[in-house]
Amino acid sequence: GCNKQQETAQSGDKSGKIVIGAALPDFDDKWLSYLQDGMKEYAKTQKDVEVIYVDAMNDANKQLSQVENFIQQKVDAIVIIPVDTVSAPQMVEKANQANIPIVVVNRIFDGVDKATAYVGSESIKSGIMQMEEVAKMLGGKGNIAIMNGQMGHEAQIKRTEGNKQVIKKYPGMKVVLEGTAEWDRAKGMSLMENWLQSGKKIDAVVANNDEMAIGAIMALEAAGKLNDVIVAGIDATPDALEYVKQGKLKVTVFQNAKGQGQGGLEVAIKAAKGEKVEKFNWIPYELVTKDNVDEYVKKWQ
Amino acid sequence: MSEDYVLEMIYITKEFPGVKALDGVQLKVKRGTVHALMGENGAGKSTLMKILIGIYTPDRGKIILDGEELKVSTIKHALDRGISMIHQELSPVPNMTVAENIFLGREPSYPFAGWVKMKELVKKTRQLFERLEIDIDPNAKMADLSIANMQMVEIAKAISYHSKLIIMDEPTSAITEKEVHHLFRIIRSLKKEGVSIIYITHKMDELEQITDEVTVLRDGKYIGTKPSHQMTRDELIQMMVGRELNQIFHKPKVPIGEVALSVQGLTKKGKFHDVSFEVRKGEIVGFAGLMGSGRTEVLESVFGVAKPDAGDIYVHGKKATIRSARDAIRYGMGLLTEDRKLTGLFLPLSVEDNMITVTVNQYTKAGFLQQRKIREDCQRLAEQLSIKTPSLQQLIKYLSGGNQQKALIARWLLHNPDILFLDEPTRGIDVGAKAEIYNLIFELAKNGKAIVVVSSEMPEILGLSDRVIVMHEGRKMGELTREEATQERIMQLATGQLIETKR
Amino acid sequence: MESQVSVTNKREKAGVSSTATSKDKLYRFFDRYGMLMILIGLVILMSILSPTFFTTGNLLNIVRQMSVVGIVAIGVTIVIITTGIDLSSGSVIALVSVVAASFAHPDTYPVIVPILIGLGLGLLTGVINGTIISKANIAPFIVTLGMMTAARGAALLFSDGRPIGNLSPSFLWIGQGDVLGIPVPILIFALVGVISYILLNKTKFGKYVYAIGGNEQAAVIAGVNVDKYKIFVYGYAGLLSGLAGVILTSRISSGQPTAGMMYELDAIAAAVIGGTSLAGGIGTIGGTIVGALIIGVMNNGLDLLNVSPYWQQILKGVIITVAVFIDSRKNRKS
Amino acid sequence: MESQVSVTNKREKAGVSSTATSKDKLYRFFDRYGMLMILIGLVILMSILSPTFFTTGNLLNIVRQMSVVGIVAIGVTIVIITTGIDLSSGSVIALVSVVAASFAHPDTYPVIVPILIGLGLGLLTGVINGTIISKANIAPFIVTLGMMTAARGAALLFSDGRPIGNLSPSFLWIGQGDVLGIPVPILIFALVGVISYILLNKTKFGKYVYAIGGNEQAAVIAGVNVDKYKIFVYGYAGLLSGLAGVILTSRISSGQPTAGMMYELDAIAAAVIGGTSLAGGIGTIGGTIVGALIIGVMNNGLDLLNVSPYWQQILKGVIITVAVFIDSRKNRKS
Ligand SMILES: Nc1ncnc2c1ncn2[C@@H]1O[C@H](COP(=O)(O)OP(=O)(O)OP(=O)(O)O)[C@@H](O)[C@H]1O
Ligand SMILES: Nc1ncnc2c1ncn2[C@@H]1O[C@H](COP(=O)(O)OP(=O)(O)OP(=O)(O)O)[C@@H](O)[C@H]1O
Ligand SMILES: [Mg+2]
Ligand SMILES: [Mg+2]
Repeated sequence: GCNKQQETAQSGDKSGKIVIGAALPDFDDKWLSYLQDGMKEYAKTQKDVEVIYVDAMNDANKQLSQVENFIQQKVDAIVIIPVDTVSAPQMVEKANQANIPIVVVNRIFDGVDKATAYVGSESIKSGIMQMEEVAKMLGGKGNIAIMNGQMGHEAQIKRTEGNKQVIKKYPGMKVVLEGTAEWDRAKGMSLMENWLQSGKKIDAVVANNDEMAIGAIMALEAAGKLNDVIVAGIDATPDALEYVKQGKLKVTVFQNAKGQGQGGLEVAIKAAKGEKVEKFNWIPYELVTKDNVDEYVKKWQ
Repeated sequence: MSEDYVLEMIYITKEFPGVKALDGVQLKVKRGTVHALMGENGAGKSTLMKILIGIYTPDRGKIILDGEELKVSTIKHALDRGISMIHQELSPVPNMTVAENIFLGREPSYPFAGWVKMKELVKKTRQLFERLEIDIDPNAKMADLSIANMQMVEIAKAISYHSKLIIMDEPTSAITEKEVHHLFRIIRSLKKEGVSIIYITHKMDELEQITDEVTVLRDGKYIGTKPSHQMTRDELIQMMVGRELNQIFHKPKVPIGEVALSVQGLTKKGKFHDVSFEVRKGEIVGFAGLMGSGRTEVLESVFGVAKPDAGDIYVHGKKATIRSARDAIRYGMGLLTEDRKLTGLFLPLSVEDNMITVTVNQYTKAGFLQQRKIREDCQRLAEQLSIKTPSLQQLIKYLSGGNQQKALIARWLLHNPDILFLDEPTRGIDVGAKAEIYNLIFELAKNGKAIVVVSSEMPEILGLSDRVIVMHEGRKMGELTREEATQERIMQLATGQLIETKR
Repeated sequence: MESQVSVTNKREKAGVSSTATSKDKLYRFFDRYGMLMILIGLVILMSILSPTFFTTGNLLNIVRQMSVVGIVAIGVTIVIITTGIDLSSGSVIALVSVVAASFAHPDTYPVIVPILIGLGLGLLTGVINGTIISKANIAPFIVTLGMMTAARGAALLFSDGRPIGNLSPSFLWIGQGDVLGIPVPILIFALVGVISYILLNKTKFGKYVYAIGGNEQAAVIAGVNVDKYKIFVYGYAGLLSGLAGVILTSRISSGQPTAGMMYELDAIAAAVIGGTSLAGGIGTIGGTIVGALIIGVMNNGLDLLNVSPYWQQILKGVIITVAVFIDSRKNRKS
Repeated sequence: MESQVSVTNKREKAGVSSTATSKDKLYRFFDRYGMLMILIGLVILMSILSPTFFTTGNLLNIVRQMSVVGIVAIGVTIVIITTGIDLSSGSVIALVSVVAASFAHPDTYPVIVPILIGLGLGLLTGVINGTIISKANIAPFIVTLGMMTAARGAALLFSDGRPIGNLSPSFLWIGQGDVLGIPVPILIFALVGVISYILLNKTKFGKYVYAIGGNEQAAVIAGVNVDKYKIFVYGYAGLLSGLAGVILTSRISSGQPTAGMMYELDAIAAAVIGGTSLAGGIGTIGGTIVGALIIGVMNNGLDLLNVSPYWQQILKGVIITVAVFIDSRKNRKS
């Protein structure tokens, strides 16, 4: 809402209200919007807590500016999902210097222990988990096509890295195609269409997220080749679960978005109140296949 | 080679795609003389000069300057070798000052980082203007100047190079009698200093007044060179157009009809004040005045392009509300503007597309254009006005200035307006074409059109008009009948020395 | 007087008639079809490099993939001819995508409803652009940049940042169906091409578009209702963005608030590669289609050749520049 | 003749010099400082809405945040004055960022090395842009679009898509240090502003920039080496992008191949909001700085007010358009 401006204008004052600054990397990202939901739902249950959400649009510089703005505003605590993990330590340090608790969520990095707490898991694990399952389905051999998200994004780098670590372990598996579809379903579809035209034999398409995987599924379906190719995604979005249910998307990885959002905010509020908090709050990844999909469909409801 | 030639251009040939602009042309200019270069529109005069100044490279030919062969590669090179040029098309940088425009490319500066000495720049400009007796503020923005003043700046600029050879490509097409005299005074003093001048013009009388020799081109070919005083006007025209051309002004008697347009008390603050006039069917009314006297603004205000503060307009006796050019066109008016490049031409488009803009909705049937009809009508008009172009699909930017002007006249002729305003209709048009355009104007009058001509050329005003309205500083100073109108009376009114009592 | 006219006439004939030599003709041919030659060259090159490139399936594939951007590019071309620019296309696609999708669930409205809503919404954004640009006289760059930001925000707001799925089969046919083996998006693209060609070349609208781009002031004096036609032009571009949004939504079976990112740049690039001048007054529909196909062939070919994503970007930048460079040779003055 | 001259004199004086009434003066003041007024208005508005807005800390904050885009915008302004455009700035920032960072690890090279490499690389991309634009005579839009794509690809390739961290403290000082309480980026921004102001207003270079933009033909006719100056202009813009890249890298303590995304649009918007005309010939450094600050105040203020990001986008689109609209009123002719 826009007409909240009047109240929020008092964000900096000490009216007993706890103000939390939430620095998110990208509001356009679906998975992150579920994470934000988790925070919002939890915030509703709390009295006298106000959360300010800002969007860095995947720009580390912008995120730094926003953290600086929070510090200017003297918020009571900061929750940050870093745009990238290399520039993050600096933001943590800035918050530390200003004596404002800072909770890092979802993306881990060296030096995260300088932050007040960490909530989440390790990105690379999702790529490993996803690829291990695909390798299992393929019997340890086959031609893999990797569909990258926007090149240079934290999740793209770590997930693909995880994929490749696994592939290296299996001599029978190799990456025959690799391209980027920039997290986008339409682009994933076009990329898959082009790959299909290349005539290369593909046994599995491993995508950095579900949207691209769905695009690949649609292209494969239109070409009548979905049965020959295993498609794997990450995120377990509601859309994707539907495809898992239908047996089209063979693998996805659930990362508890709401859980991370809620956990992050919870820890931040505690820290703001001066209570003691755990340094590492692990929220593990969970593998989703047709066998256990119903369980996850329920989670979104 | 006893003669002392400052410049010899020999066997210059230049071809553009589809056009052989110059075909073995020669030009020899004696030191300290004014050498006229004459020819019809599209004869190749400007092209020859652009070769000399380094804008185009010739396909063939040789240029000898001061006895040395000149291989011009860039304009800067030509400027450095002592050649400067007043270009046919004004080329101001609108947002810079007069002084900056004049010294563009050679600003006085400190060696460090090219730091411009602004004070000196202005001072030098002021000195230049003082020497040439030009009265323009060096600090004025170029865009704020009238066309005539811009032309004076261009003239001053060309002279400021202290060149031994100055090319003047139609320098008087945008200025009035007064400035022309001024220019001639400048030319005479330059001659005394030993400067040679190549002078291009379409105005015959200027030839006798200022030039020493004439070279004539026709269709890109060299026709001949002669001392000016040995050349009769008829002979010159014969050389230019390849045939005889008699009696340029042969104004036929046309019955004058009822009032077609009546303008009452038109006022635009700071521009013109309380201007009233009438134009009748079959009548040609001339507007005379010095530069900036407000004639153009009056036309633009009547035509809905500029917004007047007060005044009424009546068309065929009925009060007309004209808020835009569209309204004016609906009332059966047409306006040929004075600055064809700025407000007339669609440079990237074809000749045909330039001609049909006003009338295109008349060529629409069921939403589609009747292309054959368009082509036929345009072809007919192109022939009638002898527009010289390889085809109607040629882009208009490749036409010579005069032919561009004719295409714009064709635009309005297609519209067939009842009331036609012509602002400097023959600016830059050759004698032959001028005669054709005059005949056309007479023809229009004969067909009962009401015509207003604004012109800074005295012979044109005197030759065309049934009635002459003279303006001075935004006020109508008087109205003269064809019989009353003489050059002297018009000048007296135009300079404000005489005020006629209102009738 | 009589004799004069006849003389003039003769002279005129000499001037107007065909001085065109065969060299000239070759020159004109290249002038007109230079980019097409480059496209053909690119196709030949790709066919040599990749054996699967030159197959009916793949060629249809390329055109289908380009049809969304191609449709947008056609609208953008007309805008650019008037010396304008439209940066909002991609965001409008996203806004249309989520709104149309929300009316396209099975068993709710007939399929025409989301289509008309999509087209109408696109048209509306275009008309808003055009009205502000012409009436308030603000640079098109700024106005459409504003719309780009605002429409993206609206799309995210409307959908709460989430894709909208579960679309009816009849709606999905638009992007996924085919008629006699030819995909529907290609047919729509072709139809838009033909209609736009006619608009631009056979109607007064087209003449006015070129006139406004050629010299706006002159167009005003020639009685062209410049404001009205500008609103038309931006409206048409918006309408085509709306159409592109509907096709895209149907193609990917969901309304996406993040759809169409950067499409405006691809569309403008297609137009400019196809010979449209950003200075206005110059541009053709055929050229733009060729430009779009060049981009499509490049994307597809680089994917087929499995060029790494990093190198793809570098090569795309180079290829576009080189193509325009080769093409620009023809305009060189001696 | 005498009397005539004096008559002209009078008119000329009347036309040009002091007819300025107090109304005129007000008009001129607004003409010059309209956008500044809007900026001040915006600051006042934000100060009322948010008590923390108008504090030294926050104001320094805004300027520091805008300094990267502001520096780029200054280069872009000069490019736009020549009727050009530079879309490559953001990607050049990214390329410079990763390359400079890789030379800025502690205990490797002295700090001057990554700085000079960054500046040199920026300059190089600019010179390439300028050379292709002027010598091959290709539209700046296409050339810099090509560079935008290519430089981003190169940045990703160089860094293998990963951020490059572990930078030396002396390098970090550029983006994070301060002198007498004023952050270094602000000082650099100010310095660039002053130097560019001098270049544009006091030197031949500046005169030629305006002349090329105002009427390229006139510059050619006057013998100005237009090609050379265009290469200078794009080179300078590239140099400033390089500088911005170095500052950014230092500020976020890492070289980022994804840095600078869309900065070119922000930079162009800052220039245009600040009164630079995309038609060329018009624009000032001061105006652009005001334009950049308006964007900065808007970003900061909307974040402070906790406006939801979706609404932020919509509001930004509207604010930019409205600001330019208000400012454009002053140019209205009666
Ligand atoms: N850049 C060009 N491309 C193609 N044709 C051209 C070009 N410049 C000039 N021409 C053609 O060359 C011929 C000579 O033109 P030029 O401008 O030299 O004529 P001109 O004698 O100066 O005429 P005017 O008196 O009308 O100024 C014309 O037919 C013109 O159309
Ligand atoms: N240097 C100048 N600065 C500002 N305004 C000027 C200047 N010169 C002319 N004007 C304005 O522009 C108008 C120009 O007059 P207009 O063009 O209507 O005159 P004209 O009689 O047609 O003269 P011209 O033959 O120069 O076209 C004048 O009314 C004057 O107010
Ligand atoms: Mg000429
Ligand atoms: Mg006039």
